[in-house]
Amino acid sequence: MRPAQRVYLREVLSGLGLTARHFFVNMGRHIAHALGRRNARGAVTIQYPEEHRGYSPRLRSLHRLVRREDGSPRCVACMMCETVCPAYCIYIVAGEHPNPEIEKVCEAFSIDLGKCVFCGYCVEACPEDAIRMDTGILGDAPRARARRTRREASVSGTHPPRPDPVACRPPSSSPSPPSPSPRPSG
Amino acid sequence: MPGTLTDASIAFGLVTFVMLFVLNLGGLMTWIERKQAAIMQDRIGANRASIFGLRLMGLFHPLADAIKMLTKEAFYPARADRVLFSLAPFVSVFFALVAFASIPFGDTLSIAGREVPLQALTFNVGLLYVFAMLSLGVYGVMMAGWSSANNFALLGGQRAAALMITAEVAIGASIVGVVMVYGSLNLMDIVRGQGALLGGWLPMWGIITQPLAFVLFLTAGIAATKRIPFDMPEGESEIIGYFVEYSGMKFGLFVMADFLETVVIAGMTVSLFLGGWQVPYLGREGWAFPWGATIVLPRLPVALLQVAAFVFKLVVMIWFLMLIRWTLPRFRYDQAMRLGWLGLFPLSIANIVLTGGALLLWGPR
Amino acid sequence: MILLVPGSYYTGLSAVLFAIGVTGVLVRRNPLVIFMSIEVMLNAANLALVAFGAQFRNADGQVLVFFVMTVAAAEVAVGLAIIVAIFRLRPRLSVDDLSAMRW
Amino acid sequence: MEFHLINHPLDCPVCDQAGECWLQIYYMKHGLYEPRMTDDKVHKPKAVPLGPHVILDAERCILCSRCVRFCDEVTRTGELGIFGRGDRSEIGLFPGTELANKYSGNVVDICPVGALTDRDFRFQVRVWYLESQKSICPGCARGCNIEVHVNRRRPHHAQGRRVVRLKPRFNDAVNKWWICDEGRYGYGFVDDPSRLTAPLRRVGGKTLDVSWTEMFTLVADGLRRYTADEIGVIASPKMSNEDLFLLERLVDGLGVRAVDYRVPPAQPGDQDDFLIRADRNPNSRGAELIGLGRSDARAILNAARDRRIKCLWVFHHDLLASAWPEGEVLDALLGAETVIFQGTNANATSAHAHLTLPAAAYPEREGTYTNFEGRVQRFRQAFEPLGQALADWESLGCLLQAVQGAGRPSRAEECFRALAAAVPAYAGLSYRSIGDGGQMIATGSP
Amino acid sequence: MQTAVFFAIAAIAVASALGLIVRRNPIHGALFLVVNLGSVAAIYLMLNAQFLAAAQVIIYAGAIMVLFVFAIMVLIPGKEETGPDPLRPFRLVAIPFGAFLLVEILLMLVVRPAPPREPPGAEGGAEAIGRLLFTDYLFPFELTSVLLLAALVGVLALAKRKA
Repeated sequence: MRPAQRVYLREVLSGLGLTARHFFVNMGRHIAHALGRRNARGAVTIQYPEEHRGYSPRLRSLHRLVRREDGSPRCVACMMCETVCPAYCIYIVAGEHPNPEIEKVCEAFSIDLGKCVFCGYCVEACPEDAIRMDTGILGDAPRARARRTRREASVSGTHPPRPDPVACRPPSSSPSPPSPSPRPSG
Repeated sequence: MPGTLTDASIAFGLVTFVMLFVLNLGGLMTWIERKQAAIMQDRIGANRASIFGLRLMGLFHPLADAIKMLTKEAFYPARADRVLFSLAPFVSVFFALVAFASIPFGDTLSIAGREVPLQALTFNVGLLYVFAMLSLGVYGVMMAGWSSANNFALLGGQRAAALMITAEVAIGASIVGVVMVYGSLNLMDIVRGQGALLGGWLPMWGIITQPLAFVLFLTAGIAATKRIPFDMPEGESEIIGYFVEYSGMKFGLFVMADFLETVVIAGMTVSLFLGGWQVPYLGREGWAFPWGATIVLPRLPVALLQVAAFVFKLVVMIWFLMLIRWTLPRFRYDQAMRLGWLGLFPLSIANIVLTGGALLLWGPR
Repeated sequence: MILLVPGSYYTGLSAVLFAIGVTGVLVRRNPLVIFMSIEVMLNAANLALVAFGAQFRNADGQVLVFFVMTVAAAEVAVGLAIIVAIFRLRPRLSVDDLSAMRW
Repeated sequence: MEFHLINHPLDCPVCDQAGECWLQIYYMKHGLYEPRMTDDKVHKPKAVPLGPHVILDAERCILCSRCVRFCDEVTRTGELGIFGRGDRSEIGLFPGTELANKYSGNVVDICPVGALTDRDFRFQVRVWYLESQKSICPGCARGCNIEVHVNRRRPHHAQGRRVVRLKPRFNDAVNKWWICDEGRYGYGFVDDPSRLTAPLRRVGGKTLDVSWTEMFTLVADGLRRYTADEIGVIASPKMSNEDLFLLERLVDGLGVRAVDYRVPPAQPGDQDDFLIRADRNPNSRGAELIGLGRSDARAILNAARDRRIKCLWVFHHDLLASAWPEGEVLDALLGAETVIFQGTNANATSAHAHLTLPAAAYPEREGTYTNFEGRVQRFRQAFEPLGQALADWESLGCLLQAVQGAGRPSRAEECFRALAAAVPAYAGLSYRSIGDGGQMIATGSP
Repeated sequence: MQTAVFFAIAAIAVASALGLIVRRNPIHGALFLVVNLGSVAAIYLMLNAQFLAAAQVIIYAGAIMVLFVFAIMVLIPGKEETGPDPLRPFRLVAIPFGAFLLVEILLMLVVRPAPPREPPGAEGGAEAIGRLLFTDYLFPFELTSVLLLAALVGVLALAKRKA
């Protein structure tokens, strides 16, 4: 180490200069902002509940259950997604289909979005391509989302749901959340 | 005895003024610290506390902090020495608070027919007084560290003690130069001495006559207040320190003491090196600029200007201390000790020798 | 400042403090406490010096006190170093155990 | 392998056998993952009910004919056969029959693929969510060795049942590979809503929840309040050896003479020469050996009717559903000053009890049963008891402590050790020597 | 007024000195001693010895006692004065002895009364002491520095671990 470095004073001063410059520049911007120049930002902070950072167009955060041509869900209640789910947020109740060719259907399929980590494993695990993740925003406002952590991204089967022990029955009226980019399900 | 009564009320007024000024400044410093750090780091800083939707740039956060601390549980560790444990934060705050008393914030002012020096405590060894009070602050820390019955707290207390001794030796040695130049231990005299002009145009502030002492004093002063970069006694990433076991308002008092000590160090620096309440070229009768122009002012505006100058300098100094606090990383303990004993102390001694030589060559006598 | 309190009060206080210091030295076993009691005695002496100095309008007493303080500082430094060095090696903190130098 | 898979549907995710399917295992091991067969698969009937318990999926069948042989050789009922030829062959019922024999569930176990599935278990839980524990069927005096399959991690499956199925466990000396359907589907009471979950006290018309500590003092005070002759105990052969032994100690210490365990069922059970025994209780032999048959249960009830017995303590039995006239029993229950009921589920008798002590069901605890031949077999705990229910030996141990100040056993094994030391028939037995297969008691003892 | 203040401070001084020798815990003792030193400093102030008061606080309370407290903290855990004291009777003799000493000194003070008051003369500030220190007492002053140096070297020698 050079003796000049050991004294440390020059480094201290240059560091102070750097932080002081930041201080004054940001202070100026804050003042300009307060005086009405809206595009002057003294901070990179996003004031979260009031401001939002836009979601990436590549974000896949909205679960969607795919349907067959006749409108029934493709899910066969194989529980692969439930098994692979690292957050234990998928709840499926299986039931029998009157058509022996189809045999097994899900009577209730719910995802606890409060627990979901959006890893996408369920999409990969599904052998029937019955679950996908789409672009879209989870909840309109985060506070609203916090209030109903159990928002169901679910579909009711063709059967009327039978009473099940866990309160994860799908809303029988709204069959599926509106998916922003409707794709041909096939 | 109306005279005594006037004296008493003047003294009471001065003490109250200083007390309120220092306390409020100390309280505000939590806000200053947050906001300044935020602005330096491209952030906005705490601004969420609101009263009826009114946020005022986060000015209510100190209030919210106080409410939180006052309503927290008063916790005592199982094997703690309860008396010392409760006493420690008060000792810390007390000495930090009284230290400011002897720092002058203005020239004399004539009130009710007498010349009143604008300082809470007129004391002819005022400098030593401030110094002594600062050095007593260490007892609060050591009591806290010892009475918590916690090894980390004890270690923090010991580190604090060692650090403060180190820093005080350096402070003591570095202010000797200033004392030699201005020839007094009375802070009022020292400040008054800085009003003289060097070569007819340069105000004879301590920073000009004693530049080395200024750097040494500032460094040692920061060390004495245990603030970053000298916060090993409370280094939160390693030992947390003497107040590990404290919670609620007792903890708050330690933080408060920290801020108050910062104010005191800033006040000392301003008084010793930045001309105190002096405004350049402003004398008792008004401005007398070196190029001959004069502006005559009555006594009261002059005194107010001087007080304003002192407050302004103090605030700038606090800003500067904060800047240091948010710029430099923490020293390692041995580095701080090395700096204190092998850096600051010998340099202070050298400064004394240099000053002595300079005074012999160009001195007044 | 005029002395409003009779000088003998100060010397009396000094005497009391000195006696307490002596008692402390004799009664206590902990060398650190004994040391501190000695400090009390030194202080009492200092107080007497300052009081006499004030009585005789003379700063010499204060200079003497200044020297005493310096000596006390040196004494404490050395003494504490000795005590720490000894009691690093011993389980108990008592002057009665320090008989190694008796013969 | 390839031939097997020509017509076998590749719907493992849907198939209930997935996870315990031999075809799947071999496929994953030797797998020919790219099928060379391009023709369409032959479609056969799916989801055909064969009987009350079994459903057939002919597509998945690999025609191993194990089920046919089972019906021919083990049950000798012969309902099943293979019909059709070539790749159209399929398993089927002979006309006019259905697979309704008493052992029909076993064909599901022996089916290597998912062709035969269990109606009770079908689509309830995926098998990889299950845990299993060795146990003993409490359905009759045979004491068939079983495995209890438990679903603990996915409570929303199988309607929240914890026990989702029972599987036979091989024991050459007792049940070979089989169990009867009655035993196989007899686990319903474990997760039934009628389970008792908290100690209850009935005062007047009101039922109060009390804590176990309060309950123990209440029972102990109750027992102490009466003389030995005023107390009647009807133990149950559904209790394990450990429970019965502690009860015997308690009763012995109090000097109670009116103790019995025999309560005849309303309908006498049928019996065959294969597994099923008429005695539908797992531990009658144990109760007899430990010596709880001191008196006659009917006589105890009569004494209660005559107000000679004032404190009646009933274990598990529903006396009102027994072979005895309902009026007499009711009279006895109403006549006794204090009726204590201890059992797993609420029933008509427990409704008359003043003090109700919830007991843990057999998968919730461990213990031993002695079957009709005198074989001591061990069952183990598969999961925690429901609510505050305690195993009988635990609550009896606490009562022993409360009444007699004796030390309380902390494990079932401790009780059994004391039992082996005290009762000659059990001499030399220990949990270790019983192991998984059971051990006969010392011969020559009563 | 001044007398009342004097008695208040004197009471604090005596009480804290007693606290030092009575309290078993040396940390408490040390803190009592700090209080004692502080009150003595206050008395210096009353005697118009402002420089000494400040020096007393800085040197005694600020440095020496910190050293004490430091040493106690390092040494003390589990080493308080506990257990039976074999020399207890001898120690208790010290109390009457101390009392006797007190009486003796006070008697001397009474026998030799204080001289009459004179008008205020020399100032107790730093200037007077400095003047004396660097003129009449220059040699002792330099000697003190030698003493401090010797102490410094000695302490270092004691504190340094054997190599």
